[in-house]
Amino acid sequence: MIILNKIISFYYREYKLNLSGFQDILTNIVFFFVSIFIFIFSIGPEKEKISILGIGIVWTLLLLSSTLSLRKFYQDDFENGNLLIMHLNGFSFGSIAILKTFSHFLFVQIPFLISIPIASVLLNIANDKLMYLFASFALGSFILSCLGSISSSMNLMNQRNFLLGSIIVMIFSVPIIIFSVGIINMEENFNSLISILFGILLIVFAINPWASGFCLKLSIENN
Amino acid sequence: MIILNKIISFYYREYKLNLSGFQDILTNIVFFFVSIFIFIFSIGPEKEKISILGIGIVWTLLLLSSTLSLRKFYQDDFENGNLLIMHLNGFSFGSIAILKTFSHFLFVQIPFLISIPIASVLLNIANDKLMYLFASFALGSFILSCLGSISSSMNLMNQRNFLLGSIIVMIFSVPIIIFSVGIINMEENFNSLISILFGILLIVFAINPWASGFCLKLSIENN
Amino acid sequence: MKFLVNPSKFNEIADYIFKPVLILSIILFAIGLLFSFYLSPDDYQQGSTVRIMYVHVPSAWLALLTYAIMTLYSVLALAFRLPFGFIFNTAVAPIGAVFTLICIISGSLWGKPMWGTWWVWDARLTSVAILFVIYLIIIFMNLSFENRIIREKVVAIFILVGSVNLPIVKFSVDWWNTLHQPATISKLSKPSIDPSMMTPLIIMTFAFIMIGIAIAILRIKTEIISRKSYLS
Amino acid sequence: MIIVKDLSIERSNKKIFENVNLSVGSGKIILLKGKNGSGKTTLLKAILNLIEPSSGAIYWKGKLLRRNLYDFFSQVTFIADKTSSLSKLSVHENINIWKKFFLSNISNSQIENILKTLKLDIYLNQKVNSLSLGETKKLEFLRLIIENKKIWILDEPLSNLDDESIDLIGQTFEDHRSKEGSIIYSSHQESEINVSEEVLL
Amino acid sequence: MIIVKDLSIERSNKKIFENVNLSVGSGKIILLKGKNGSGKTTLLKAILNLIEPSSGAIYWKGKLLRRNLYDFFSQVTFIADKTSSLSKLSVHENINIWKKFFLSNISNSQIENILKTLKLDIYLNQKVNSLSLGETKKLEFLRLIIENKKIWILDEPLSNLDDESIDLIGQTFEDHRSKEGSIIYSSHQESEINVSEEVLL
Ligand code: HEM
Ligand SMILES: Nc1ncnc2c1ncn2[C@@H]1O[C@H](COP(=O)(O)OP(=O)(O)OP(=O)(O)O)[C@@H](O)[C@H]1O
Ligand SMILES: Nc1ncnc2c1ncn2[C@@H]1O[C@H](COP(=O)(O)OP(=O)(O)OP(=O)(O)O)[C@@H](O)[C@H]1O
Ligand SMILES: [Mg+2]
Ligand SMILES: [Mg+2]
Repeated sequence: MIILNKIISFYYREYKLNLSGFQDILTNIVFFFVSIFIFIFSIGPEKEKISILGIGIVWTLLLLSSTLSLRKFYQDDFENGNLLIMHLNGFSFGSIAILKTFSHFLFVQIPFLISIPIASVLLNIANDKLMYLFASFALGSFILSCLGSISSSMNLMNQRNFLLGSIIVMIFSVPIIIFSVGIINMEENFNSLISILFGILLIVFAINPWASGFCLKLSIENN
Repeated sequence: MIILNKIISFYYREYKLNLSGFQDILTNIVFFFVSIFIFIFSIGPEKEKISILGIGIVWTLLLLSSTLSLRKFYQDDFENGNLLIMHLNGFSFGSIAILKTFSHFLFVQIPFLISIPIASVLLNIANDKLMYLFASFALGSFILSCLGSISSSMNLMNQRNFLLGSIIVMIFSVPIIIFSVGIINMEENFNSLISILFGILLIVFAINPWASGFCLKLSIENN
Repeated sequence: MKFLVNPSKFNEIADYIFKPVLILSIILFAIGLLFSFYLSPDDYQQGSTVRIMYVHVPSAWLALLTYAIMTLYSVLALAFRLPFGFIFNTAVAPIGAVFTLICIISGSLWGKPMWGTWWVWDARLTSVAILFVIYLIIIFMNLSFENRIIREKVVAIFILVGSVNLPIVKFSVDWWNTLHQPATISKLSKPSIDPSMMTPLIIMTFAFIMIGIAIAILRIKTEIISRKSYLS
Repeated sequence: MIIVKDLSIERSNKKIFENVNLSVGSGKIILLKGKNGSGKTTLLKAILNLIEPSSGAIYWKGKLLRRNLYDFFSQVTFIADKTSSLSKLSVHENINIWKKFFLSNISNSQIENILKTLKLDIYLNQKVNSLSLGETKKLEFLRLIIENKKIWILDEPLSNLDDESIDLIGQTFEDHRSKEGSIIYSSHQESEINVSEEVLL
Repeated sequence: MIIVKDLSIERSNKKIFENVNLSVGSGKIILLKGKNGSGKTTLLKAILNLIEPSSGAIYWKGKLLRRNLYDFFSQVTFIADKTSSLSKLSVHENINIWKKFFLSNISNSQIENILKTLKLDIYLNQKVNSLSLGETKKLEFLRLIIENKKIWILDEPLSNLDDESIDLIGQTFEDHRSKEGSIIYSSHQESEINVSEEVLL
């Protein structure tokens, strides 16, 4: 029960923080829609063209905007010492990583998930594809959150080169993108592709607490 | 002469901060290319598709990179007190805004500008469009830098009523991007569109020192 | 063979072989260039652009080979705790990146007359581009991480993960039906290439290898020295 | 309860201190003194298991601290030399976050009392970044009360405070001591706090 | 040279202080004292024209400060209560940036001497974020030397320092006074610095 309470307390804090940074969430979403407009304008108004490209566009923008928020992942809490306070309050570095990953998923990815239906209207994505898009995105975005956790904890030690972390995430997410977009375009293979994606998710999810926790520990030691 | 020296000293500092070396500029460029990869993977490799989207991709990435770097615009210098030190060293808030805007243009946008020719090979953008892309990009990216300056200085005040600052600016940038993309797609109108863009640039450039300077002053007073 | 894993042994051997390797590479280069420009025939389809092959193919092979060796050394360093692996990887990554870049540039130069475009998004070209980015990430990580002990482990793990890309580069032409030339020279059975083209190709390949080794020796030695000063 | 035995610490191959011995029993207040850079902060961090000692060991309740870490953490509050309150939120919001985060069962009236004695009650709705430096520091002390743990580890708690506030902190320390709590803190300042032991680094 | 006349300051409709009078002549060292929140930092910032006074005025060389601002700035160095060195860069890099940024003509050997007396010379290649708190503070003082201005405005320069360093700062103050420089600083600590005037807020 205490553990559950602690987890709830953790998320209460995250919630307060993220809401005071509510504009960041909004900025992400607005970025998402503005870019969709850019694409529509550069493609021209023909419906078929748009709907062919729609899914690819949604996926890339999702990836890019989650890299946008990487800096918030640990950096702020690290700099004002709150990461340490969390640790001293009984959260091992690994569990901090897991909780933070879920929090990123919750406060950064879920808003996107919610805005997908609207985006799909703009992009003329067929209704029957929407479900596949949702499924692949739910899995894929969680993988991205895990990768984001790993790379931004690595960046706490690196500190100089902020973009490097984003690049690493992006390189690793190439296969995810390929599979996810594949899911939607080749519906026959849906099951096998989704299970590959799920496999990747499990691997990344298992690695995440170790890798991120290790980096968090090291960077707090050296601060 | 002293003024020139001061400006040079300002940029020396910016250079040292933004780039702990040449590798950081390179990282920016690599980031740009990796994002292009991501787009292509999610869209699929067919030539025609890519060349339709090419210009949209370049512009989205531009928008993304300026949003990505907004936090660096004033936030860091504000928090560690260096904005104040600059001011006390004889730079009025308005001139800080102008210099910072140029610095953002120089260290964030120019690397993109340089890599556009290579990107256009990858994205299959026709050679004759390249020139238009360049022209619109040079103007547009500078406008984005000015807008970025305004929005991130607003964000320093972090008062509730300015919560929407960055979003308003993003919405502002929509017409600019539409014009710029339009320039390239409708070549006949090149001259008139580029002069509209230039007009916007002049307006934004003139507003920037006032707006940003005012916000900077207010937020330093209240800190 | 101890010199392949032991820094001080490496230094000894390197002092011996550096000059011969350098001289050999210059000679091989001279002969190779001579062959590829004057002593080999034009291709009946491709005309004289075929001569790009003598740069393109060796650099492609070496780009892959370098990464493969780096993977090997990562395993040695991580699993068998041989720090020389880290030294080797730090020193050699830029060399691999340069080979990859040469491969890409020469390939594009070749592609323009052959395919009518500098670049297509087929599987091989894409995977080579990714290989290049992986090399760059390794270099950037080496430059920007502060804590060396962590850095080299992280980089080694990254190299291991990135090695997934190698078979994709190598076999993409067989797995997917792409524009790029399938294996004609490196086929396990009989190569389907004319011997008159084979000779300069082999010579150039050796020239590339020798140059690679020479630069690698220099870089590994400086890396060893910089670590020594760090420790003392 | 905490025993530090022959602790030596190196960072980047540079010795920071050697063979420090220390024991923190209940009801004890221990003051770390030493020049700038003598390793006070480092020692406190080592006690929190954040820095690997190059030799020596730290024990908690007779066992190696490392083996018993979360039990130790559940009894410790640490205040670093930088404040941790969130500067963009108000005092009130910060307190609320702390209360929830530490699952605190301190009543609101208790907190109000303390805010009053610390003279922070008038700033409840002010953003932390508009507080004065000393006020931010005082706010940080609220965590000691909210967390309500037995061991306090404080890095330079007295700097930037006026004499009156230092006296208040001194009283709080006495209170805590009388409840069998223990405190280890570092300081450069002379103060009237009655310490059980001074350790010079 | 600086004359503060009947200065009152309000923030968010709350009076912080009223009718403060002060004059800073050359060769003067002025110490601001007062409780936490009494407005020391606010006064210093008002002198730097960063805060609009609600009544009263500040004069510089007989003219209203506001009208003569950049002339004033060209003679002032301000050290705030937080350090401004860039934590991700090394001590050396920070010094270089300052030297270029302030167009300083201080020679390298002079800087080395000062680093040596401040005992910072061994940390030249260390990142600022791995320095101890006091060391970061001492590093900040280097700006006084590098900027080489006549008026120093310092907010709590003595906190977090050991006695030895405080003595060193005291000497530096004396040196500066003897060169007709003037200093206005705030502090909570007693020290042996020989001040010309104490102002209680
Ligand atoms: C930028 C574009 C190109 C890239 C990145 C590239 C990459 C590569 C790579 C990595 C290899 C080595 C593969 C192996 O070891 O099996 C290779 C081999 C080869 N490439 Fe390219 N290539 C490019 C363009 C071209 C073009 C335009 C041609 C000719 C039309 C060409 C012809 C060849 C040939 C003949 C081989 C030897 C194949 C063998 O026998 O293994 N390449 N290329
Ligand atoms: N990662 C590191 N590498 C090298 N030296 C370090 C590192 N971290 C800290 N140090 C050095 O260790 C010494 C001790 O630092 P510490 O912060 O413990 O001092 P302190 O006693 O708390 O000083 P202060 O009174 O100034 O706070 C300092 O000289 C600091 O420069
Ligand atoms: N924007 C603001 N709105 C309301 N009150 C403010 C604002 N900014 C500062 N204050 C209040 O003004 C008072 C004076 O603050 P100041 O920082 O000048 O105090 P100080 O004398 O420097 O104190 P310390 O010794 O703690 O540094 C504080 O009580 C602070 O809460
Ligand atoms: Mg300390
Ligand atoms: Mg103050």
